Amino acid sequence: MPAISVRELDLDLDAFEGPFDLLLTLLLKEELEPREIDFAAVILSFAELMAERDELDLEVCGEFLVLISALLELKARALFPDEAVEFGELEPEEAAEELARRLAEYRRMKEAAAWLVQRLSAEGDRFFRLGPAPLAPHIERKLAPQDPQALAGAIRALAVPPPTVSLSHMALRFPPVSQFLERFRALLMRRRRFDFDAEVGTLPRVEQAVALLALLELRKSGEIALSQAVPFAPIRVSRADDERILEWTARSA
Amino acid sequence: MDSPLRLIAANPVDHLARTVEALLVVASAPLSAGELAEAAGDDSERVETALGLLFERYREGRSGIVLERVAGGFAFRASREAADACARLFERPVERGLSQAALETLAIVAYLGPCSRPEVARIRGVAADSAVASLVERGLITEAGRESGPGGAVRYRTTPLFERVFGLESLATLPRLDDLGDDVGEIRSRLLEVAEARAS
Amino acid sequence: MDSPLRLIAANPVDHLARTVEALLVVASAPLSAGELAEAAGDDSERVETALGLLFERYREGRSGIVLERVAGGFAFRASREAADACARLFERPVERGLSQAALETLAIVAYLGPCSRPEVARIRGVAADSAVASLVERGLITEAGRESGPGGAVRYRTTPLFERVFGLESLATLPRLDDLGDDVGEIRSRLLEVAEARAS
Repeated sequence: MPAISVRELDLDLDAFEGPFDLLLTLLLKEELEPREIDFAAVILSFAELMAERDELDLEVCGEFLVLISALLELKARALFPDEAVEFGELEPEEAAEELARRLAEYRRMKEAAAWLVQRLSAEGDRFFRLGPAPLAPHIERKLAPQDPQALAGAIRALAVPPPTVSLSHMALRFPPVSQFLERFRALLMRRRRFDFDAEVGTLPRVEQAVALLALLELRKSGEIALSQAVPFAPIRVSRADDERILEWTARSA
Repeated sequence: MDSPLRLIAANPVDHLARTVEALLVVASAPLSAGELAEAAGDDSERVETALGLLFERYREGRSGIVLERVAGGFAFRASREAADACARLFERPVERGLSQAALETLAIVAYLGPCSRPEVARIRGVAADSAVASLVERGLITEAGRESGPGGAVRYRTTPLFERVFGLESLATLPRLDDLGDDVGEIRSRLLEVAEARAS
Repeated sequence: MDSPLRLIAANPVDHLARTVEALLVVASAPLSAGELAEAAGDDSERVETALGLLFERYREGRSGIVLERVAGGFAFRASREAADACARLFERPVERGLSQAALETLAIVAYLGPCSRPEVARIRGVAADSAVASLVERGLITEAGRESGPGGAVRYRTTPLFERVFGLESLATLPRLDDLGDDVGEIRSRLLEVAEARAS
């Protein structure tokens, strides 16, 4: 079976037609708007190509994942232009540099993994004992006396909040999802339901996006119920148990 | 197949003896003549002959490696003349203290009371399997029932040996953590909160 | 004190060589010259001389037991010619079924270690949780503290078992990364070349 390259993947999208390599280059040179590209369709094309081949080519999958995640990052950046300016936008050359650097790093690690595989098969005829020798002396190893303060120290260290990770390389700063999880939970302790848009409407768009993720998270865990009259209408959030009671009342009525 | 050639080229039992040596140096339990014969792809009688050769080569006074017949078969051991050296090797304190993973796990179990592996893992942010296993093996923690509900995970508590090693009269004499919360419940929720922040 | 007598009775390094043999046959991990010297109660230089003798005695083709320099120390293993016999009797649980994800993660930890799961994920572009867990379970990597002190993510490094399985004298004997794969400049200029070729 001939080897395939992700870069040669033929794409037929609304906004673009041609090989993946060209798409990549045009995006990096800013000759194409990332927001115009339907990345779901790109992933689908790739999945179809993979499905046509009986064998799963992990090399190609790995390269594709790295490329597509880099492109998604470009798209995410473009979706939030206001915030991007605030933290300093990457020039196209810098974006290309960053992408190339990441690809090179990942490729070197893949080469290193390939070297390990080679080594493993070369050393496949080297057997050695795992574990103690059958007739080795059995001596119970005693632990030296320990300081109980070390235990207190370990717990204190675990109670230290993590340092805030610098996301400046992404030119975007995302608040943690947990912040909104807690905010919404607290809100529902005080009120039976609230209007999502009214609650987060004044926040920057990045934070709104994270708030929506928190909402989906709460819905997934069954803590809340969501309702919306029509698409793009305000999202109403209520406690899950209330919703069940309402539903039950409605059905029995 | 190159074995017929080898059989001609060298003393065949010599070659078999080398295979038996190799099997015995890799084994972590004594091997029977039958097991050796099956692995070597040879018959038991010839294996016995090879073992005879090896008994001569690996005997007290001649070699530091001594072949021994024990219950269940044959195994290598250290010569008696090297007994002192071996004792020094095994008595040396390999690990003076506890690893970071072991210390954190032990502290969680000691302060929060009986805890399951998933709970420890949630607080530490990494799987706790090997840390828990090593603490159980050292006798510092032990099983203490299961979490309530069917299929609940096994919980662990500290042992009297733990108290001795840390010079504690009881768990009540652990250094206080007033700065982190008023009671165990508060400390537990604070740790979980931080763990969640670390994971996000 | 009986050592002066022994010194007269036999070649002293012969005696030391037997002690080293004994230590190596019972040890469960490679021993450094220093560790051997300490256990044997002798000096490292003489231990090195004794090891020289043993390398001659326990080598491929001559013996089924082979002495090798691995994972920062010295250890016995089975000769390669006995590999088929060993394979019939022993499993290779450490390396069997290592996934591509696990191998890439292992490479990252070996070259850049100690490093954390988020760091591995950043390089690979996908979460590394299950790959890390499987490598820890196999004993190929182990925890090595946390990122920048308390509160950070747990970091991992490779174990001596990793070096042993891959037959490395030390991590320093891994091939240089510069010799593996293209560098940034090359990839970048290729990207731009393609762009220009297509644009014209």
